[in-house]
Amino acid sequence: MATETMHLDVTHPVAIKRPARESQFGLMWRRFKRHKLAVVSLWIAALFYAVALFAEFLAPVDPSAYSARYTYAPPQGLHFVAVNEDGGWEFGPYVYGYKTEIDPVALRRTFVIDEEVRLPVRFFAESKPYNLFGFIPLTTKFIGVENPRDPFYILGADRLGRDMLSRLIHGTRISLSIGLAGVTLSLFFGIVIGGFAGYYGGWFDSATMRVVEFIRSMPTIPLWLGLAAAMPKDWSALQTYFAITLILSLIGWTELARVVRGRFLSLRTEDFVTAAQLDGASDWRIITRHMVPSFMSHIIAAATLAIPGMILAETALSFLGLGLQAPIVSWGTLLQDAQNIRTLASAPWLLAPGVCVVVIILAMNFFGDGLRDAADPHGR
Amino acid sequence: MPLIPMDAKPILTIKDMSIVFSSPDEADIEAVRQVDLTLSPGKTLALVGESGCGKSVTARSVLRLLDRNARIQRGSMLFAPGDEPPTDIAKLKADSLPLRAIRGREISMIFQEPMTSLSPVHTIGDQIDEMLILHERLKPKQARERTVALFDQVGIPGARERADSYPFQLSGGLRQRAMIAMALACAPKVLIADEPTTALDVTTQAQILDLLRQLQADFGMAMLFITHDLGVVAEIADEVAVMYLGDVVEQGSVFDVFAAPSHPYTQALMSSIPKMARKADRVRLSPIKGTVPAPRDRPEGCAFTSRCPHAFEPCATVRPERTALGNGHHARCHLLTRQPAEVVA
Amino acid sequence: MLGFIIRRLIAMLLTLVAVSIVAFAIIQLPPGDYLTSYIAQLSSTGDQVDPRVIENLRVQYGLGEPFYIQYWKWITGIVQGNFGQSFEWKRPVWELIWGRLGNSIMVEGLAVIVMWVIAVPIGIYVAVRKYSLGDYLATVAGFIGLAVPNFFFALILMYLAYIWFGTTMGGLFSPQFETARWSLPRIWDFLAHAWAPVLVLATAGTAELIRILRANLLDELQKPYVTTARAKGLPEWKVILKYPVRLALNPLISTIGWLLPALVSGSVIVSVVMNLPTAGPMLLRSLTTQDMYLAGAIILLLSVLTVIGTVISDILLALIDPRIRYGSK
Amino acid sequence: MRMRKDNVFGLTGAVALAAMMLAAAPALAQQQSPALDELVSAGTLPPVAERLPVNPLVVDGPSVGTYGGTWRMGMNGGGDNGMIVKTVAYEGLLRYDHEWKGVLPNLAERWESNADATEYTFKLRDGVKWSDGTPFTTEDIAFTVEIYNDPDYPANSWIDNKNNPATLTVIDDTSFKFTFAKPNGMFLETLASTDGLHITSLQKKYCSQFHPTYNENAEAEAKAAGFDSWALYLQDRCAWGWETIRFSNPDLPVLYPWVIDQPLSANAARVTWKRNPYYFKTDSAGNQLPYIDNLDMRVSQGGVEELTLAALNGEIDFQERHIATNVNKPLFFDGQEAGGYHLGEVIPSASNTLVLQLNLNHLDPVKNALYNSKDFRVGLSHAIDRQEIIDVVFTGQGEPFQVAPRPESQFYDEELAKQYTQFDPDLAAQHFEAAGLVERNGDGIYLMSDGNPAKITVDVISALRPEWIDMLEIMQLQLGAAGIELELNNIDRTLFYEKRPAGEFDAQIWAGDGGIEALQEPRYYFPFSDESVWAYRWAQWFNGTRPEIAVEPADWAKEQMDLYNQVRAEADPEKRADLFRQVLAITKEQFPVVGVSLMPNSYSIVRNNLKNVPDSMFNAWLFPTPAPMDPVTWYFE
Repeated sequence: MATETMHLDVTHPVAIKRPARESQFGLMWRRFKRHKLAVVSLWIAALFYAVALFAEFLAPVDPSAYSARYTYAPPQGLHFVAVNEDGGWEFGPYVYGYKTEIDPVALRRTFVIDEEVRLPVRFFAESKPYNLFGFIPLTTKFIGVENPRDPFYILGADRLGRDMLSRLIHGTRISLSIGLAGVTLSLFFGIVIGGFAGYYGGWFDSATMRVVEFIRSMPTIPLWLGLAAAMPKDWSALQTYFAITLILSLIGWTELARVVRGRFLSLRTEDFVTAAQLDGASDWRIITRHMVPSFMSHIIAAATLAIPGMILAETALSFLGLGLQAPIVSWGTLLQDAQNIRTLASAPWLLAPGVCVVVIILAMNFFGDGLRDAADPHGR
Repeated sequence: MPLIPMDAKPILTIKDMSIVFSSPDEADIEAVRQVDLTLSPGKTLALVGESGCGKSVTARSVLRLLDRNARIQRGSMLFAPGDEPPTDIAKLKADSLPLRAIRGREISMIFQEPMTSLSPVHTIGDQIDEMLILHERLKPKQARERTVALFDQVGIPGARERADSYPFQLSGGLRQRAMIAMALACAPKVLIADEPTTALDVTTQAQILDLLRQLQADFGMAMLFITHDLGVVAEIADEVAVMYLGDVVEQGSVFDVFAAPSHPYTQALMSSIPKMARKADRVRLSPIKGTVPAPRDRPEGCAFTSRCPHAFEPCATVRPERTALGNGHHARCHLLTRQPAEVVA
Repeated sequence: MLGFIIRRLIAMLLTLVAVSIVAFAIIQLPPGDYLTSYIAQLSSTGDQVDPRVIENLRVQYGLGEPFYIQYWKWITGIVQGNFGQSFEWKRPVWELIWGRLGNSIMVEGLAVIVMWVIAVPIGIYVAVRKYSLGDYLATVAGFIGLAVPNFFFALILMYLAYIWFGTTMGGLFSPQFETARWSLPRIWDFLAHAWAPVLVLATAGTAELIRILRANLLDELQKPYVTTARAKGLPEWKVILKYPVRLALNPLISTIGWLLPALVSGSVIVSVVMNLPTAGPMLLRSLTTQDMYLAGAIILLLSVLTVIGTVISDILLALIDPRIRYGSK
Repeated sequence: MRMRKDNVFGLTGAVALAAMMLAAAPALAQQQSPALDELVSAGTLPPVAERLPVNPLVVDGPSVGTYGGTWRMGMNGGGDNGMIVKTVAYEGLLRYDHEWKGVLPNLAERWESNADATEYTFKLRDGVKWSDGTPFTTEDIAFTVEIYNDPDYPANSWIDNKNNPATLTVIDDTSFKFTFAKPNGMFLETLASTDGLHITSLQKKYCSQFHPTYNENAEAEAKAAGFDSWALYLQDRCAWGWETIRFSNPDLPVLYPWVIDQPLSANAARVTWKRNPYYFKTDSAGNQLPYIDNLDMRVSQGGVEELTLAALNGEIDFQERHIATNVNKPLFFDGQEAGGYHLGEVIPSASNTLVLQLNLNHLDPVKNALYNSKDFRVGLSHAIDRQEIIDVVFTGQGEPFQVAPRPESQFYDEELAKQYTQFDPDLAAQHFEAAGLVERNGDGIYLMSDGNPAKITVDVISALRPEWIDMLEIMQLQLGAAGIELELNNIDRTLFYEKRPAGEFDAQIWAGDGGIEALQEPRYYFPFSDESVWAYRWAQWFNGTRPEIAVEPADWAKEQMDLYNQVRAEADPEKRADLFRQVLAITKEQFPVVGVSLMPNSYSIVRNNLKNVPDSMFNAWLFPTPAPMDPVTWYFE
């Protein structure tokens, strides 16, 4: 009797699979949209990257433009609505002026926001000519005071009277691009090495995994310190920047390699891979055309989650004086400037880069989490 | 009140039960609608249907093991052991003491995949002892003795040593035997077997079915047997209920239903079973055309409309009534109450 | 089980050899050696250094020999318990670092404990009450803990302590307990000082642990054996604690291994800011002065600690998880 | 500790003071700290009269102090030996007066020299004892000279200076003579400065046991102690002058006012000192100095923030080092009342905040010619808006200034200090033209004679003085507008020094040392030492140190060297000053380096209950503040 059984389940014809990529991403996107926080985070992250991209346009002034009169000037804020003398309402962006005094004994300037003086602010204000991306000549900035001689410090000024907002915007470019470049490099190493290990298995796999375990068991900061200390000291700022990125990714690839390897191991035995192998497709083709697309979403999620670590690492290294150094403007170097008690006590607005770090890392984490959930609703 | 005339008083009566799944961003889905089932001591009710038809959900709802997003929207589950007034399980709180007193002790359950249904990091004995300690208030030593005895009873060789094994150290058949031993530990009045043989190979499957039958004879419990395998139904069940997309489309004694399937879905199921015949006489099996629609695409009316060869005008919009066909045989089909003006092919 | 431990220990030894080579390579990487930075330091105070003296020092310190010879001398010395001399302090390295390492281990060990004590209940709660208000709060708090750079947190904590309580945080002991022997009051004094750095160190890790535990537990909660346990009639808390939590903790135990390197790294920065006499600041200084045997020993020992931590967590895992113990998949 | 002290001085202080005055009045008997009374009565320490020299050095503060208390301060990292030099270790044969003008007797009671400044005879104070009670005699001096000349002992000082070796002649137990091959007119100043500490740093009795000449088992004992050779063991136990590890050995006998209690070590969280019962100074009332019983130096682990907070919190009694930064001043100013301290004035010895030293010995002929053009340097100077830098970076503190002796110095010359300091782009352009810079590229940068843009890569160590980067960033913009490109190269200290002999760097940045001690530190006035980075190869020629890279200097520099050699040979301070003014006159004419602004005064944190602290003091490495201001006479009220 039992031999006659017929299972109902297998009788349904399987719907023809649409190309794995599209359906997977479409599905992923739909699931992703359900995470409100992740969607908001995506927008925040996108905003930050847009700021990084258009730094020259968005920064009101040159990040190195100093002013003796406005050292440690507090933030003016940006106001939109004002009550004029007649008690009527006026609209339009403006900032307040400053009243300043120099205290030669205590060696400082004291600022009072002068609400009597309103300095009108313009969007798409005219500026000195500059090059966007280094080659598009422009004479318009996103925002600026009507009279360029007036002080304009929405987020306050640093010890040299440099505009914190502009420095922050330019720092965003460096810090975020380090994260992105580092992750891209890590991703490259991770996919190639982890992919080969997972695909071929055997001794190469165990050797790779030993190396990964080994690198992961090294405490990172000493490793960074050693490598950073080993960098030729006469390298230019730009070379240092690339070297730091490389150092960060030298350690970052291991995590991604593990993820990729794990996926490869489980995919290797999947039917569609076997089918492709039976079709006589080359290993390279199988890896790039069949396997990688099928878990690209996981990789993207893992990569997104790796970016915050990179950003944090850059700030930490710069903080210890081993990463980027002035005059390069990054969140790390800005924080290095702000890491004294004086700043905490009297110029807390210099901690704005710290806030940015927190915000972008929160956003990237939520975004990455959402992506991961969307890519794999049950797994991790 | 028994719907089917029975020798014994029913022990569990499910009446008009609907189960709804809700999700934060989609409309609620009624996974089980208006189900009536009755379990009697010493009898086996088989619940048959394809994956996703709601049979497991129904079974789990008896022990209130459904996920947090599922709720019993209407209906009752009256559990009436002995002479005490019946308890409506549907009204009990999910983690309440009365419910926990029923779980495992009065009603217990066997699951499909014994490998994953047993904790991999606890010994099998430990997982069974626990129940005895909990419900029978035995000392750990006594509980272990009982476990070993149970192992003997379910035919696990070397029972004492096996009790100290981990699930992954046993074969699939032994694991399922252990699972059965666990379910029977407190001599429950109702046993729910959720596809207990699906994951096993054919020989083992037969052994397990024999064992279950044997144990039912020994313990006299009522059994709710979930399966998608009509062969298994014929082998073990007294009564059968066929489910399709949340509806019990037909129910009755195994004999009646197999002899005279009244719902087009049951008919289709029957015709998909291969018959023993010589090679030359064999006919092609006729698979059911189409695929099971997603629950959210289920029509207002009869769920089977989209695949039914006899579907006609009211099917898609009006839900067929539960129609008695005598001798406790019921079906939900418009064909039983009205004549189609014109068969829509 | 014994075979497993032996295999693991052999692998550990091989890893340690590799670690020692890398550690030595790292301290050899920077151009120049201790003497060049020493000369630079002397010159800046206006001293002129006699080349004869430098030559003598180079010989005394064994500098200028090929890499493999220096490494061989170093590693054979270490095997015999001699970590070499610190150039700057002219003392045997071991004498300099054991106290520091002890402090590092205490602070980091305490951080691990705090992380677990905080993370496990919260992790269980947020997994069981998925998408509840508590889940969101814990997630957001956890992410903030993850996102605030350690040094930043330490600095703010110190300043707030000064503003609010008028105390200067920093160090691990009060002056009177600095050199005292261990006693109950000294332990109390240590705890009174260590809570802040431990808190700073533990925040990021706690967030990470909560995330891992939550994800693991969510996975496990969906497993059929949980339903089985419920079907037995066990109370919900017991169902969760005995079964899914037990399994969800397993991968967490294996995280001890790689939590340690992260903690060690974090403690370098926190120690610099909060003035803790741990191995971190000493490493930083020895790297900048190119006091290579000192730097090498610290890097080596920190890595060894990590490797040992990994091995311990592996063995622990095998002990509590029969699947690993009996070699099942 | 503090609690107890408060009680003592709050209630019983007056009584104690009165008792002390009574005791002191009748016989002017010598007094000691009550902290030592017990030791003396127990017999472990001889009475104070036996511990003091026959003729103690009498040093008076403005008021007679009371004994006791702990002076709390902070060190930055374990390698901060400078802190100790500046507070404890300044005990040489001679010492400076408070005004940093002349030298005073210290361990040497008196001295004389011959007319051509080649022979100096000293008489040691009779009966001075090391901290272990052993007498300090010429034997120790002789031993020190011997050890310093031993190549296995890596110390460098005037004692074993190859250019002008010193020969020691021991006359008797307390008298000896140094004879120099060449005249050494500034030897007394050297002895009074930090460099003078070498000669009094080693005790023969203790240190000879580590040297094989005196102890044939020295090598074996070193091995037993875990050292690879006797030399390393000797270096460890008896480190030279002020080397860091010298303060790690509590057994090393010293002549300091305080001796090590908790030694400096790589692990130390604090370094503490207790009074030296054998210290050789008293006040005129006969009280053995110092007044303060203990020193407590907390060791921060590489960050000064903790120290800053401690100072604000009143946990620092006196300190200038590390924490008195420009940036922190408002913070400390505001915190005075809460922290119970006030700010004292500290006058730096450096003349200038930033010295731009173009490499006049550049190996690239084009740059060499350009940098050697005085017009180019004058043009650079005029292109810098110094007032703006002062306003931005120093909040208006200081004034435009060249690298020249400070106004406090006897060599101050307003013309030297102020020439070419006015900001005048047109004038700058004229000078650039005179230097051969006419053509400009698209960015407005002048082209040098080889057609390359005039770009100066400036090496700077920002870790040393953070404001250098700030100043250079401003100068970069100012000079850029004037047609000269400045590239900042922020590098590590080691590399900074390594680049010098190579001769291919464009320019390096340092502070303007020699603003007060111009005579001893004339590195910017003529190619004097390795620190004369602007003419490194000329300096090699002058000193004969690295003949392989030495270059014969320009005639004007040779003339300066000649004059300075005369300065060295001249024993008469007046004549020396006249000769040095001639050196400075040539400096003024040649204008070798470009300065920015006068180094503004710094400040110190002084607890209000710490008495006898001078309101104002100089600060330099050679004048190791506050030690020359006699902190042994400071006391807590």
